[in-house]
Amino acid sequence: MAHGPERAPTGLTLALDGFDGPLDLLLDLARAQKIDLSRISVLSLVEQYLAVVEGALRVRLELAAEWLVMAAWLIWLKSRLLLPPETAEAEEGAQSAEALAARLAELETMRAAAAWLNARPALGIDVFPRGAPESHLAADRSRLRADLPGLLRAYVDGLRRARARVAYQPRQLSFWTVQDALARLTATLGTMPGWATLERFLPGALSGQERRAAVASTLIASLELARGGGVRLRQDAAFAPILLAAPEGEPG
Amino acid sequence: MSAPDPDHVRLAEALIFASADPVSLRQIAALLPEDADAGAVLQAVQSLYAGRGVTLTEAGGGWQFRTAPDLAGRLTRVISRPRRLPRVAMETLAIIAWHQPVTRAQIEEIRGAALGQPTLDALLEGALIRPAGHRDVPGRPTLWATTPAFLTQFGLRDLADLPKRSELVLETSVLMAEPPGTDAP
Amino acid sequence: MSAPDPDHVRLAEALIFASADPVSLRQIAALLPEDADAGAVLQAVQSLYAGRGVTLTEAGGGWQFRTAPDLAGRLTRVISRPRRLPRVAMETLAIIAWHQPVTRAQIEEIRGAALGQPTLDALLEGALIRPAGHRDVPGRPTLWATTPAFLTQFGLRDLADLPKRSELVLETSVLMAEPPGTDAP
Repeated sequence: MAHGPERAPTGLTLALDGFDGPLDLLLDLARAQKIDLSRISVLSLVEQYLAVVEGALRVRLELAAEWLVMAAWLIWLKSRLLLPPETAEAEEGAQSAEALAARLAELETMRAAAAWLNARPALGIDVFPRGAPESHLAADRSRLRADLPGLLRAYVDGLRRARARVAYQPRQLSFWTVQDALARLTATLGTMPGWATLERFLPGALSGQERRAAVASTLIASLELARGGGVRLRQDAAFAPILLAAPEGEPG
Repeated sequence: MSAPDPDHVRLAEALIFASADPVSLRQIAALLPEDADAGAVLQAVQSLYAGRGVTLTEAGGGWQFRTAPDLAGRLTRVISRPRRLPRVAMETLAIIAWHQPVTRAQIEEIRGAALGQPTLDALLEGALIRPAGHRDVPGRPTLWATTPAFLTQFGLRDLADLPKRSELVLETSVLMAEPPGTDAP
Repeated sequence: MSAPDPDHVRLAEALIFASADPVSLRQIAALLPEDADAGAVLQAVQSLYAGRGVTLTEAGGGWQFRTAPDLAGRLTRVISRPRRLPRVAMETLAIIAWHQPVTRAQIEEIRGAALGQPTLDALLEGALIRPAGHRDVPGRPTLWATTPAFLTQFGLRDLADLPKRSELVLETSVLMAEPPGTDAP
């Protein structure tokens, strides 16, 4: 129990900061009275406390609320203790004084308990354990944690993952290119007697997108061919069928 | 009763010596043949180390070798030691030890002062206290109790090793007479 | 030469015991009065522990207590910490189990990924697979098959105990529904 010199309630300039709250000061005052806390005079304790707080207030005006709350309660207690005995208020005061003494006794006991603990040789402070303990635990990692369900799952998971790993490839579309159309045009133009519609030069069995692509490439091929005089082109009206014929003078 | 097998004594000695934590009698018995008397073996080890620089101590539910307490002052010059707990922490720990399980409000009531979080933190950090459920009152405040490390720290076999309150008050006057700051005898 | 002071012997004993590192003769000398013979003190400590379960050993430029070597074996408690096969190894093992005998190239084709040597090594080390001849194609690659240890590990009487692959495909949905990591025995 460290009792610094500032804790001795000797002068009015006493620093209350040295105490851990009003109860701490009260215990200190009580100790000064008697070793046996059950025989202290609560009334004189109250007077001492009030004197100390008053003195502290004279030094500095502000004081933590807890000190003043305790002071107010002690003044109330004192007024009860000064009443002639056998009145109800005096009885109340006696009970409160008893309760205060009991609280002080409990705090004193716990102080003693702390001192008792402190006096024990504390591990790592007064006594030391083995500085370099040895571990005699050995881990055997030779065994395998694996079972049949795990093996099955690994197989199924592995296959599934392998299947998922095959990269996505879009279906190859075979569009009728301009080259294809050119070849077909030159090959079939001679066999066509007179004018024939563009559609007749398309390859067979086409549908949708493929057919539209073939129409476009055949038209481009025919324009290309017409530029060199290899074919004659005709359209009688807007959106009317496009007609193709072999150049004049060639066998038709 | 015959003296225990010297080989068993060596084994028990090595087991306790090697371990970082207290070793229970059951652990010792598990190491010895079934017909061996672990208690007698332990006693033999203890008497081997009586008066030595290292002694066998019962603490925290087991047995542990520790340096002899009387060497503390001279050993601590060469072995760094952690700081002692401050007075507030020691008082709080004492209240928890003797009143457990106890709420923070109850601790504050007994000490007549507010309990700062750093104090609780210091005790928690040292693994000396632990939460032990909640008190069934409004707000359900945490109840605090001591840990096995508390027993080991202060060389207690169990909580029953703590002196009764009445014994404490008798001892008080003796302890109070001690000058401050004399940790070592 | 007179016997060293028993008190010095106790102090040296405690110092060596409590130190985390080996204690040098100089450290012991620093702890003792100037006229004390640290060497003799150390020798006295050593003879105290001669034949005991714990012995004073010179190590790393100093002195340290160590468990007597003859006791280590009996003190050691072995805990089985079975290891898990990495996922790749487990999948490879499964493919070898169902497709055996199978070449590395075939395993790679089935898994759709390259097979590292460490994976094969891990399976060989666990004696789970064995080489089973060569495939009669250019390069004569090694064929892999499972071992009897494989059967033991997975609790199979023989390879016929493995579920058929066709059953597996049916079971797939069941297996998929199982939460991962529940391969408790």
